[in-house]
Amino acid sequence: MPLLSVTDLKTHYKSRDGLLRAVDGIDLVVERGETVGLVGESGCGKSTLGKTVLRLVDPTAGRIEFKGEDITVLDQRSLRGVRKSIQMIFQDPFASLNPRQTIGEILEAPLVVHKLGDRAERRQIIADIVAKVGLPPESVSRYPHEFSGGQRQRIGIARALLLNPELIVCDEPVSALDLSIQAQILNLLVEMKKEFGLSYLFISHDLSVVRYFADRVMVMYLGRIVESADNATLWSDPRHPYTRALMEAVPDPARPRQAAPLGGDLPSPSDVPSGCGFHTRCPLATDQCRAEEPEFRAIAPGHQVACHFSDHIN
Amino acid sequence: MAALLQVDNLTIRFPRAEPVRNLSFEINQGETLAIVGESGSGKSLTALALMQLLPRAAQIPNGRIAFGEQDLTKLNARGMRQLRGRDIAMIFQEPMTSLNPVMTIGRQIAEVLKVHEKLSSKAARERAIELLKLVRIPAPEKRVDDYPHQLSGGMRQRVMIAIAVACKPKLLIADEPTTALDVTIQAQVLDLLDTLRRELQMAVVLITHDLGVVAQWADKVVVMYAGRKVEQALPDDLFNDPLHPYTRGLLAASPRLKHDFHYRDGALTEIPGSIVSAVGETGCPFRPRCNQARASCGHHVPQLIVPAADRLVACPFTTSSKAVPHAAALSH
Amino acid sequence: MPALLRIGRTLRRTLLQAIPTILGIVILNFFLLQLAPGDAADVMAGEAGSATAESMAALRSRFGLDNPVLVQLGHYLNNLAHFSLGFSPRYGMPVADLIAQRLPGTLTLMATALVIAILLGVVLGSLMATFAGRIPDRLLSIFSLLFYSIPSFWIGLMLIVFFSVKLGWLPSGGAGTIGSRLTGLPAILDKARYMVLPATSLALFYVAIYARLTRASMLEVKNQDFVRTAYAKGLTPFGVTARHILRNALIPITTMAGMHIGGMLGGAVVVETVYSWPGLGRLAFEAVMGRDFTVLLGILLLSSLLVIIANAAVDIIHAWLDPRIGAR
Amino acid sequence: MSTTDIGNFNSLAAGRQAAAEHEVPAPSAATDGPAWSNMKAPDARSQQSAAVVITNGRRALKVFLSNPNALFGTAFLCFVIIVALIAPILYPDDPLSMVGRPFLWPGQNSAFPLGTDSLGRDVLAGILHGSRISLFVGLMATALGLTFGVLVGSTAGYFGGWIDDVLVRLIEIFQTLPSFVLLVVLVAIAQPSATTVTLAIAIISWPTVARLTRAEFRAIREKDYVVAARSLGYGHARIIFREILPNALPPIIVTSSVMVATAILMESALSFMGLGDPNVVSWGSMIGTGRELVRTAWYLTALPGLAIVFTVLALNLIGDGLNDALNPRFSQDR
Repeated sequence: MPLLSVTDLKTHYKSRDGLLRAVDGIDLVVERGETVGLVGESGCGKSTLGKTVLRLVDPTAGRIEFKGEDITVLDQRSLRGVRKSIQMIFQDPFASLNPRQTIGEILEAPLVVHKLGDRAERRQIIADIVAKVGLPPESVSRYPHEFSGGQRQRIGIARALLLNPELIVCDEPVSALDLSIQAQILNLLVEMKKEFGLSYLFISHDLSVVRYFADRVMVMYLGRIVESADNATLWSDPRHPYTRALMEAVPDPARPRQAAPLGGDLPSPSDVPSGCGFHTRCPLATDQCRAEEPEFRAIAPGHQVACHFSDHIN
Repeated sequence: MAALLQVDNLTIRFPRAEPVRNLSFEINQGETLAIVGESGSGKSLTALALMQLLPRAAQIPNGRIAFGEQDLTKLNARGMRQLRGRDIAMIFQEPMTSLNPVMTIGRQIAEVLKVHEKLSSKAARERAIELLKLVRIPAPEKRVDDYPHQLSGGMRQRVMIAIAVACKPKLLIADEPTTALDVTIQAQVLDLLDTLRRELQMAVVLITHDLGVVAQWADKVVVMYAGRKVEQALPDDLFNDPLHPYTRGLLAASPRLKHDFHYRDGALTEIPGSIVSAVGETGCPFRPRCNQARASCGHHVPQLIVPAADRLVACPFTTSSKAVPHAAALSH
Repeated sequence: MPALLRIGRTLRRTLLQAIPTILGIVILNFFLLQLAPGDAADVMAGEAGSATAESMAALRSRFGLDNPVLVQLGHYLNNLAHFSLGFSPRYGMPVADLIAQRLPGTLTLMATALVIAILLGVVLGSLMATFAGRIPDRLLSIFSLLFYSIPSFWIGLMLIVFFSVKLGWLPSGGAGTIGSRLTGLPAILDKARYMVLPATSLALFYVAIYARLTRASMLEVKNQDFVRTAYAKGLTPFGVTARHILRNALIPITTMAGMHIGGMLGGAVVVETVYSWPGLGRLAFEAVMGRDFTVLLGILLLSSLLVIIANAAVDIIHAWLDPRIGAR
Repeated sequence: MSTTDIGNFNSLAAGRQAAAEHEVPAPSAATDGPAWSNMKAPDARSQQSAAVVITNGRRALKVFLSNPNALFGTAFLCFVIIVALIAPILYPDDPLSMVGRPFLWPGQNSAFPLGTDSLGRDVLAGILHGSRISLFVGLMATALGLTFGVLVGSTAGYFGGWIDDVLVRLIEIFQTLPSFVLLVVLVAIAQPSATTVTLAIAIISWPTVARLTRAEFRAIREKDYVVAARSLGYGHARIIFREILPNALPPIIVTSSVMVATAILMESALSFMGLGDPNVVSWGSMIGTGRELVRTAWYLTALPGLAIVFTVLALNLIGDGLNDALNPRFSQDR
């Protein structure tokens, strides 16, 4: 049984422009000990997907099974048990810590809420975790604004680890950080994964970070997964034109400059094009793409693509 | 040929700090100079200093910004206004907030033409449509009457570029022009900038934190750390043989530059600590984070030395070599 | 999108939203009327000097005061639907007529005060923002705070003492010279003389509000990225302020101005009392003295309507200023 | 003007101390990340607003205490409070009773330094006793209005949905009714007394607080640290009172000082119109009685008015000082 299994998940919002299909029919599996990378551009719904998995946003349809239990039907009270096991790390280390609480208070609250340990035990747990993420012990009596971005992200990681979760949803955990700090945080996440046997759902817009960090990668476009494969396969043999374009768009010192791989803008998620959502920007689009929605199908074991012409690519 | 812009020993001082110190660089006509650095390196302040748009609290106690015959630091407000938007133009990081939300984009483009070329409203509007076409905005005749909120981020940045190039400036300063944009849009915008640079024979100062962008779009690179220039090189030299320990560390820490390197293969190389540790440092600002620091590094700020042609580095202990372990991962 | 379309949409939305508010206010009004001790019959009986139980009952049934509450609410709503706010026994005329007589006076006073307040406030606020942190700003800040702290009725009385009693320049009360047969410009000037003091008293508080608001709003806008873009184009500081800052800064000011209409009406009540200005405020004061609750509630209801209309007007201005409103 | 570099610039000073303290114990990987980070579009803004929100109490107090206007306001308010407390000791007699010759001008008779009114009542005694009702009504009405407003506003802002719709409708109704007219109607109907005046002022002042609180709650509810709290399974009460409310408080505190000032102005206006508590002397009622004689004995109007002006000014100065201390938005411009 996979740790997390998401089936045909849809999260739609009502917005002023009409129905916003942030997540529009997604299947996703995270196995134990696995890091699944979710890559996409802004507005593709990857953050909403992450929040829906945690039930921070209620899904419109679909199932989210955590260790076999459908958590979409749980009420807030029953969710508490699950909340211990799924945690989240946020993008913005400046917004994700309450500015009016000390680090000690921030870290103690989850233990109090879940009634773990007495005062002394809690203090010990906090001291341990603070040391583990590489912060000095006196940090607990300080306020978030006394820390730098990288340190705050460490605090965020400590908070996520406190309750011994099994799955952590990382929502762009390093994209707000400077390059020299990124490496520190990525290394810490890897270390923690090894130490606690964690699984990650790692959301990012940065392909190179995902390439380093993920075991399996899913590429998202306009609320849907367009390609899913294990890390090595995806990079060596991308089969969706969008995946290819994304890779080519990343400027890389190792290869000469090319023309921009894609023209046009992302369509609005509240006005999704007919047929294949990508057809408005796709260099290969035909009438079939405009009319028919491609099926998300396996082209090799563990490699799925939603494109009519995936066989012609490469 | 004299450089188009020559910055000598530029220092920017705030009441309690000096975020840019003794910075020198020059840029020739038609050239792209990249200034790369992390946040806090002073690169954005440098850009604002070139425009003389620093916040009121900031001073330039010494240094010279020579643009042609003029020293911008000595120019009066009126003289500077005549340069801004006409000879030196700037685009900013935030296309979302850099345009006036209650004015049509056409009028915002026309405004700069009216100020500098004294065009009539009608003529300025015609030119605005042409400029929208130039920056490849589809249906410019219709778009000219749009408000910024009706455009996507990429489009807005194109409008910003249209405003910047409206008077065919000699120098364009682009402060993190694509940081707020998606990667596929980033490629479009950088392409556009480069095409315009060639067509209009502009010099471009490209300020960025993205090493990939630097490698592909710059003719010359200045690496800044904590307000100082630590290295200057041609992009190929910089990426193949970085000299300053900071540059080396950055390249080694970047997952983008390490192909096929996966977390199962080992940890990324870290630069310990952060730029904050440079505050109050007497010697080399990078010393607290440097893995090659020696006692003498704390005594005084290292001078820029010339290790090879077209190169400058502010570290006396560096040697050009492929033997440095960091660099090994890069050459493949 | 053309401004007209934006305005149309905004107006429709505003009016739709106003309906439940009006209903709520009407019902609240009705229950307040029920809560009022005694009723019109009591008052009339009291004024007549003596009344028998029979005549009281007759009065009550004549005014429908003996019906169950819900029936009375029905009557009340029915009356409102016919634009009737009830009958004031005290004045011997329908409340609606009474209010209609007084409304123009109040509206003139408010409009004058509002114009003074906004003009002066925006000018002062712009000055304060321009000199933010320097001496002119500090001085004006203190002054505006002082204006903000002075009760309008008191400054009204002090102005009377100074300008009417001591200097004899301006009349101390009323709306025009009684019995004067002036026409044309002299008539307007005569009215204006009577208007100066009350409008100033009423405006002072709001001058302070708008000045502070303009200052804050302009400083906020000044720090935004597009202002830097404007400077980068080579515009003069004046050009930047006039073309980019002011319009953006006016957006929050209009919102707040809409919220102050109701407050200004309340201020008018007090100021009119001071200057014997023949407006709603005076009427309210007299109604309080006579415990004439029908009139009071009529004023309350009508002034609420006035606020709603004013808000709609503000929304229109807002939509005109800000293209993002009512977009898409 | 805000660029990332400059926006981050303030943190430089803060970072300096942090760095100095950190250098000795932890020079390793555990030391500082950047005090500023180069952020993508939306975050650069949240970073800046975060920098704005962060004010620890001690710093705020320091800013407040270094503001001469605010200190003057505080001192004067303390003075008024002391006066209100000791008025019954200084003038144990009813200030409404006749004690001397009528129409003594201030300074005419040293027994009555501020003179007497048309009925020979001591003006000074009246002003001193008047401070009691002003402060009582001001503080109590604010406390009530604040409590109710915060409750309604936080409920509406936190829960959203239909609860929000209903409560917003209610707030809107109260904000549409011209507040002073409503106040007059309420007091007239309920018969004037200190209690009804207080209640009525509370009734007309809560919507402002509710609106403000709601806006704050709606903004803070979307912040990542609240999302984090939800993801950790915190209950509603904990999120409302521990996570959101402390961060929503600064503007509410600022508003409350202005509310006291407004309540005092309202009370005086009511008393002036003859709708105050008839059994106690108040500044407004003194002006009301003095009004008829304004042509001859204007000091009867001027003196209690000055008492109002200075008290309200003191409160507004405090409000301004609190605003600067707690919301250092424009501190660089000041």
